[in-house]
Amino acid sequence: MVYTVQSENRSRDETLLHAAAAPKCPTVSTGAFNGPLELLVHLVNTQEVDIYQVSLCQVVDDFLQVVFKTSLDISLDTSTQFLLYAAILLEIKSRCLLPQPPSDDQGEKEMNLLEQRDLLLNSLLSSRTYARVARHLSGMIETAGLSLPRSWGLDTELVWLAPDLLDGVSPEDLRSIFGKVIENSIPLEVDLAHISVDSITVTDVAEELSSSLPNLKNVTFFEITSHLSERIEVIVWFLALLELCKTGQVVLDQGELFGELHIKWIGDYENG
Amino acid sequence: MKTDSFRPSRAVEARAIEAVLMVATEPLATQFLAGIVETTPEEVERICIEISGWYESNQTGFQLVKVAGGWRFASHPDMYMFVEKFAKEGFSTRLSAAAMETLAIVAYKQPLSRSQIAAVRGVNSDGVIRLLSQRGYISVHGHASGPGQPGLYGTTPAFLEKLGLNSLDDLPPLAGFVPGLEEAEVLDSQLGDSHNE
Amino acid sequence: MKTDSFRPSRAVEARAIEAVLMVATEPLATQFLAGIVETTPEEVERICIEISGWYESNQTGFQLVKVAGGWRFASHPDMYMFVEKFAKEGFSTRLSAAAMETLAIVAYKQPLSRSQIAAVRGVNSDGVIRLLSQRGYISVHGHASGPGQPGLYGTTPAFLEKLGLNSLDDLPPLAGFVPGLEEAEVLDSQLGDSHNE
Repeated sequence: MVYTVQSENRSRDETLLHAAAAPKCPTVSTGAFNGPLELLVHLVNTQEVDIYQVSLCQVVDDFLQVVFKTSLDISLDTSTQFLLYAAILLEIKSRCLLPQPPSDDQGEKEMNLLEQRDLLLNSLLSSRTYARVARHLSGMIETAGLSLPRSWGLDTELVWLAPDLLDGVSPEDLRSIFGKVIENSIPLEVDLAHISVDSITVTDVAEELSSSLPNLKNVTFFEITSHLSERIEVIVWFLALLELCKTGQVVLDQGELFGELHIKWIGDYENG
Repeated sequence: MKTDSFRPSRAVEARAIEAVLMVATEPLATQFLAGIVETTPEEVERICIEISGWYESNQTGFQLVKVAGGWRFASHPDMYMFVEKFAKEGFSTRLSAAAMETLAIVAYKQPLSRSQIAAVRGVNSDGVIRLLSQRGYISVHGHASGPGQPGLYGTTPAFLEKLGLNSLDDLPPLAGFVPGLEEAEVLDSQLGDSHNE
Repeated sequence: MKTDSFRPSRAVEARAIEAVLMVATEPLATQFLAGIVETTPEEVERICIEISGWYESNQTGFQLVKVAGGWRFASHPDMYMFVEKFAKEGFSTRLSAAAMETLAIVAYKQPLSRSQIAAVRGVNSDGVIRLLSQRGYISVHGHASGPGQPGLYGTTPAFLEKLGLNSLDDLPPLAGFVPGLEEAEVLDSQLGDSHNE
């Protein structure tokens, strides 16, 4: 994917910047967008692309530019919302890239297109409607929140009159309720377990190989990677090897498809 | 009702209602109060409206309000700043725009399933639904008959209380929020243009 | 004080005191109220006596009374029979979902403070904690060493008896919880952390 600097698109970037900054105001009147669908329309207007032909590269580029330009004052809410929009566009695009069932009837194609357009307009209108209702309900909650209910309860001397509340409650009930609470409890920390941080880089490995390979006469890829445990590490080592091959430091030879990959150092021996 | 016109001898039903509401922890339905004070629901309703007006005209720092189908005492909104100072912790955090949108959809279209909510919002809303369920504003009211029998969500009495509403009928009509014809036409033409390219 | 003599425009301090006492869940000391409404304790005392007399002369079903700990609203003794009836019949015979949740959390996580309970449930739980304490299912077992030295709640012998348990060790183990266990552990460590603060 090629990223191009788009100086001619300044005005569009500014629009996006503005749009990205808008949700920061406390009322969350997102201005330009009211949701993912609004973003689509926005892109259609500013990028002048067909809604089914959104350029992936463009979207990612726009997104990154917004992130970089506003990195100092962009809120987490805004940036995640934007990330969500970008992800939705990627999903739509990837769906478009899937082969469509063949249809030789031109009329039917056009009908489908019209239908899709109507559906889109429909959901756009309903998403705007609910965004507005939501803002109104927020106002109602705010007003209602100005008044707090009484929750004193029965006075202690009367409590004994009330039927026992634990009648029919078993320890097992308690356990399952506790389990449900814990399950529903919102984690106070963001779980990052699914994100793996690269501990090694291609550059690091290439450097390491440049010092170790000259001393090894003829080794195979399997041999030099046998101590690695993570698949991602093996991939990085392979990429580093390709890098060295590209710069003419090593020769790679593979006798047969999926066969053993032999590595021979032909570069400088400065480190040896 | 004038400040000074309240009958000097309060009816026993009115006093009983006040006494019971003072020790209640949740809104008490008119019907329920009628059973306790041994009178008709109509009479309870009349009394509650009357004493509620009496507090208002005497500018007490509390109100008698009807929410979620029942009556309860609450602090007067005018005194918010003092109550807030007193009960800082009690004020729940604001709901996000996404949560409010989901709540609005559930409120107006209930009962509906997760996937129906997602269809209206255009995005998966499971996380938000979980949050709203946990806060007790929505809950599963039943199950659809279709495959998998998905749970159908609806709003709870806590939702009504949160909004200060007596019943769902008091929600503002949706029609007032639907984009106008002009706006729809603009959107329509925007979509249309893109296609002709 | 005559029924009709209360000034038509109630002083803001009086209104504020009424509002705060209405939402309180325990008696509030004169000194404390003075801090909230920003006036002197003497003035609070004078206002409380005045409004208390006003309720009495207007024969409301509630009173403003001064007990050991401070001022509180209470149902009027004359209305005892209705409140008693409410206590017997009106109270739901089962614990609300909120109360069950809180009880389960206290049972498995004791000892823990109000704010720790609120953190697990995601909502303020003071009213429910009061109910459970009142019913004798939980009680304050000690105090945290942190700022404010909040009370730490635990279950009572009456709770164990009610559930037919010999000791807390007989609570069903949580190990069987496949889905929530990891989160429970995370939560556990977080609670532990906040404990050490």
